[in-house]
Amino acid sequence: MARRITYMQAINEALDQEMARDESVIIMGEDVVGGSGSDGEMDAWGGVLGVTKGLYGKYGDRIMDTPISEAGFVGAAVGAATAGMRPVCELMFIDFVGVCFDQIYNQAAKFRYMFGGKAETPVVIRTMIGAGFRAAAQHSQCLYPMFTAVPGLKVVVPSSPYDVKGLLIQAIRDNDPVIFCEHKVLYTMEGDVPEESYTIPFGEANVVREGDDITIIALGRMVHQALAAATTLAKDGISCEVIDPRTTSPFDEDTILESIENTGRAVIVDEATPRCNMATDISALIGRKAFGDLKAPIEMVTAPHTPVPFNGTLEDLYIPSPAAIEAAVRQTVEYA
Amino acid sequence: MARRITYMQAINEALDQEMARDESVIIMGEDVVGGSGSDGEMDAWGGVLGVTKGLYGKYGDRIMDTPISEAGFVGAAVGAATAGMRPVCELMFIDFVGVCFDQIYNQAAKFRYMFGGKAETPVVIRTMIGAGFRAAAQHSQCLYPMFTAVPGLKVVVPSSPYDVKGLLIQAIRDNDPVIFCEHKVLYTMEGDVPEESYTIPFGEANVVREGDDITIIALGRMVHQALAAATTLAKDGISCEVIDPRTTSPFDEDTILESIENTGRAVIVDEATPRCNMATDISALIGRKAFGDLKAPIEMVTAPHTPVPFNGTLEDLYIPSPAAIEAAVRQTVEYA
Amino acid sequence: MAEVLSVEDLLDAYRTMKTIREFEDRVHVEFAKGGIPGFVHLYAGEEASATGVGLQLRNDDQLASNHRGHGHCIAKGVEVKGMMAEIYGKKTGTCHGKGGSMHIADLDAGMMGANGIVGGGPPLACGAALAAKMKGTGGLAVVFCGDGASNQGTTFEAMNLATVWKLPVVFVFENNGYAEATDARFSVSCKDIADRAIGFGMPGQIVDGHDFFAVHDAFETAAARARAGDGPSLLEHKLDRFFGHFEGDNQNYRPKDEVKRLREDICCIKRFAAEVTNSHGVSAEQLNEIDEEIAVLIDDAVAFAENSPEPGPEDLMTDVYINY
Amino acid sequence: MAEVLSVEDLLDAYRTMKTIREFEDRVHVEFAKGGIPGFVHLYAGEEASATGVGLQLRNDDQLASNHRGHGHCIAKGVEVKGMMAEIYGKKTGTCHGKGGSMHIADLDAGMMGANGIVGGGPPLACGAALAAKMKGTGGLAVVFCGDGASNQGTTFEAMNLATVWKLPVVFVFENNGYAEATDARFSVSCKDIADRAIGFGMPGQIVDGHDFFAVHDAFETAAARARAGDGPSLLEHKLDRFFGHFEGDNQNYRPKDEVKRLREDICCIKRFAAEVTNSHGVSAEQLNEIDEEIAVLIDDAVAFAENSPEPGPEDLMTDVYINY
Ligand SMILES: Cc1ncc(C[n+]2csc(CCOP(=O)(O)OP(=O)(O)O)c2C)c(N)n1
Ligand SMILES: Cc1ncc(C[n+]2csc(CCOP(=O)(O)OP(=O)(O)O)c2C)c(N)n1
Ligand SMILES: [Mg+2]
Ligand SMILES: [Mg+2]
Repeated sequence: MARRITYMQAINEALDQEMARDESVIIMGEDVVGGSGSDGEMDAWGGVLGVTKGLYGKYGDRIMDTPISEAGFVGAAVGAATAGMRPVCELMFIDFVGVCFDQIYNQAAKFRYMFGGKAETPVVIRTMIGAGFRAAAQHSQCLYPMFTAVPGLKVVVPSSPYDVKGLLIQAIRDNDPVIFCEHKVLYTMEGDVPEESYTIPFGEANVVREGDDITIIALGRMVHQALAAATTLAKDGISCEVIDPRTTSPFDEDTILESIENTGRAVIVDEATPRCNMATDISALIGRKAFGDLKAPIEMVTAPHTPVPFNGTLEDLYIPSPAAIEAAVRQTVEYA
Repeated sequence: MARRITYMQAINEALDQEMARDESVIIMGEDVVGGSGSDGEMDAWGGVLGVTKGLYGKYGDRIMDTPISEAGFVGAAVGAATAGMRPVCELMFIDFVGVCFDQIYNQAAKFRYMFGGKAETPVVIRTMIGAGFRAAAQHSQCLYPMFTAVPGLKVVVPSSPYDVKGLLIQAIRDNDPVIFCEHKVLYTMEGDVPEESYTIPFGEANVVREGDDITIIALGRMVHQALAAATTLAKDGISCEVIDPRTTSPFDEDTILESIENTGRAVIVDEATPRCNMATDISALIGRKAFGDLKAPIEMVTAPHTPVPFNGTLEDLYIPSPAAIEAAVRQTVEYA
Repeated sequence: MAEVLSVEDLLDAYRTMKTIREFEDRVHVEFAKGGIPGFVHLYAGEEASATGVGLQLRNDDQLASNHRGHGHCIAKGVEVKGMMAEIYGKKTGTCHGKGGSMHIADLDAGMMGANGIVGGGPPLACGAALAAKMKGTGGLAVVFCGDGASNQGTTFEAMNLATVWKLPVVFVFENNGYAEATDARFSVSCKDIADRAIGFGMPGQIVDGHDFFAVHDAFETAAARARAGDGPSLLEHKLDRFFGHFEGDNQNYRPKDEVKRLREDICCIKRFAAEVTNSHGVSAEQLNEIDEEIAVLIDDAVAFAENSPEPGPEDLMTDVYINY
Repeated sequence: MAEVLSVEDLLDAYRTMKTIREFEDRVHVEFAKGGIPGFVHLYAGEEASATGVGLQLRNDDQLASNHRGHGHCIAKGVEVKGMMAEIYGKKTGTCHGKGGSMHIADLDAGMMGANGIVGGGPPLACGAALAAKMKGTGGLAVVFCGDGASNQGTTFEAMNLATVWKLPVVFVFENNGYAEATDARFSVSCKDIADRAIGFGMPGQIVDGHDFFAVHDAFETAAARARAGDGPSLLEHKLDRFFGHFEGDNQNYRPKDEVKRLREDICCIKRFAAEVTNSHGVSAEQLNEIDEEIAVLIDDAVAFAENSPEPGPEDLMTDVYINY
């Protein structure tokens, strides 16, 4: 039975259902409970924006507050995963990964290969991405390309309440380390979400809107910017296919290449900064594998090569907008 | 007066000349002196492979051993840079950046922007990259794409003794944070290097070999793999232009685009793993800006999407080889 | 022995503490009205800490701060108008609106920056201290960290490095009992943060952070040690914050009325005012005069911020590099 | 009170220590001959440390190691043949030749992995300890760190976390006086690493790491504390390495003859052999027999490694993920 719930509620529900189903699922992170050690309420926060709120009441010590020691507790999640648990570890903002990245890319991601195939590290790292909160340069980044680059990691960038639930359940059941990137601006987005548990497989892109003139590939929040642009463009008779890869690693090449075969044109929208990002990654892929199909250069709509500015006017300019996508699409469609 | 010296000696000479020239240049890192606190010889190591050997004798306390606390001392280098010094900080292997990345991308790289243009952070981080030493998964990576992605950082990947000296002097004089990636396999490479001090500007690619049929873009050690391939291919009448971008950020688009205008074909060689790397970054750029010139898909020759294996046979397969480059070039040239 | 503070010094101290308090109380109000965007962490309640330290800093001494940085900035001499404009995101702000509350910096004033990364500051302060040491200026660096930041690896590394390199740096831990909603009694594994000093070969001291004089004296000793080239020190200021972790925090992890009780019973400014008027030759009128000045100052700052222009599109791509 | 060790236990201990020594001495020789690639860090001289701990570990206890991991592996029960083959990079190696000396792991034996990252192990050990705690197995985790690793932020964070979460984990610092070429007296800011225990709310003890019995007793106490659910401990084993930091190190930072003197005067194996034959009812013949067994074992291991096949192209791209 589907009801309308928010992206945030869908995450909470996925965690809840998996914790109920599997005792080895545990949660850890800063204030994922909140109130530990204090004389006030326990379960005070449920994470900085309240995503895990209520789980402590149900699962007690299986959800654990941590000190502000990301390398310590992310590493502990990794170590617990190799020892038979399925930890879901919250890295509050993806921006903080700089203090704990080693435990992710040198440890979790490499164990299986370095150890000759013998290790299993079923850890999920949930983390917030994205600009739009006036949270400035150190709380607004989209660093998923950095994780996508790392062999051994799987990377998920869910764009809707429905997807976030199914993908998170899949992530928890997956036996490889997964970086799960939640866009903070989407937390309040509502959508139809089945009550029962379900999974969405990794590496299967979602054709969010069908169209014939051009393929727009967009991730996370950018899916909605792309859809907005597509709606406007439709009025001018430009028919956009919008594809959400959902996971950047593994990556569904086929769905995209099929679409390009039909449209011959592509725009890629990525909230990450422009160098070595998903836009370049996907563009290079298309350029190589669909060269003969391409009728126009692939445009990339991304954040600029700058830190995220605090000021709202600047931040709004920083984020790829429907208008910028529209312009890129028009340019691509008009290319002859 | 140029003499033949090694890549390693060229680095040492650059450091020496800049320390002599400018009192504010200081060096710090693990065992960059070696022997600190011990009863044996001081200046025992000069860095793990001896690159800074001898500087302690000349500059004393301006070159400093550190505890194994990369976040601490890289951060100290960054802080000292904002306070008027020009630190050259050695991060022994680029693989270790996971324990100190925050101080680089969230601090050094962002200060100028976050602080409204008021900060200057002239810090150089020298670090070793690359496979080929049988040093396995945590001592062999090519993580420069990760730094290239960060607005505010400049990234240098020198491929020869001549370049490494001129680029390092430039890096030290540059007023922005610079990540300086030395390929460990190149340390023993000899080449002509002027004794006197000189700089090579950032953002100016080097056309290492001229050619008409195809453009090969390669970085660091890969320049030599590409040249080897080009030599073989020349025997079959395939004329390759080989371009070394030298710096990945800033990036010299013009030299590459001009070359493509002439050749219409490109192969990019990158020792980094294939996702979100320099090969995809450059491929996307060419695809966008030289679409009309392209006669064939851009091939990318990279490491596979795996950690670096220890075994020598596997490691040799892991590293993009002249043979693999040759094959990619032939495929591209034959594309019709 | 503690240096005896002149009346002028005491009035300065009062002015600084009161400026911080009024600044923060006003930001709280303006935030609630919707005028201020983003994450804002207020320093009210902790004024004696920044002030007791700041008063002893030279202009060329460097201060590394954290997310709760307004008080540190004011105590280090950063202009209040520019700060307020920055918090509003205006072009006239200290960072031209690009940084915001979490990134106020003023390198000319020796303010190395607030920091959005918990534990970001300690290594940076070591670097500033190293620069002072290398240049032989007799300058020092001070870094303010919370109880939460005391558990970050960067903080520990910085303390070790500071002793190894004998750096003129002072680590001030402002233990306000909470890191976000987590109690320090949970997250800090030892009894007092000061217990960690021995593991890093430096003196450590617990200080009543509500007591300006205690803060002043302890820092005097630490600063003298630093300037003399004898190395770092650790000070643990026990104190309390009067607002939530950030604006919008409902503070349900705190016992009800904790804040009310704190404001009434242990307000560092009330305590200071009582003490200096009782026994240091300062008059209530002098303090009142200062209060009036500050009221104007803060009103002006808000008006300035509100009326200032925003940065525009031309500002988006500048200031990333020095040389492009 | 220390548990009394049976003759069998003592022979086990001897076998383990001697196996480590012979393994390392042989790797040293084979490396010099050119048979072994890469960076190799030998454990010779430190055998009492791994052995005194390892003997008390259950199979389901977990051990996180570092770059100098051979001794820890052997003491945790990893097969010597597979280890040697791994060091040679052969397909029959513990990690199929993909890991090498710095990455030997055997999760079935509770060996979580050597580690190429200094300070990589402590957080991982906390995780293993958390798993044991959650499952209520009474198991524990132990992590071996060097003096150098004692200054890494991850190590500090792990110690704090271990106390906060009351984890069954033991932090063993093998202080061999050097981190690469840097003296611990330079890099460690306190007198003894054990001084850091108080800052993390756990007991800390200095142990003579050349003395098997001292190591054994100290770990017995720490393990009992862990298994009883009372939390972590810190042990500082003072000991020495007999080879350079890695093979190829000319050791010029050490006083001349330091190693020669150590091998003669404070060799933990000589000392152990003397003690157990003197007063624990062990005979010299028993030890000789073990020596002979080990000589064969090591010869066999080298022959096995040399004669084993290398991995081939088909192995390059496998084992990155479990589900592709
Ligand atoms: C590396 C990192 N982890 C987590 C956070 C989120 N965060 C911001 S402030 C804070 C609490 C800090 O507590 P404390 O150091 O005691 O300072 P206080 O807020 O009490 O002044 C946390 C967890 C962060 N900004 N950076
Ligand atoms: C994060 C990191 N920094 C630096 C190194 C390089 N390195 C490898 S071993 C070592 C010294 C370690 O010293 P210690 O912890 O005392 O162990 P020991 O070698 O003495 O057994 C260093 C600096 C590394 N591998 N990882
Ligand atoms: Mg606090
Ligand atoms: Mg050591």
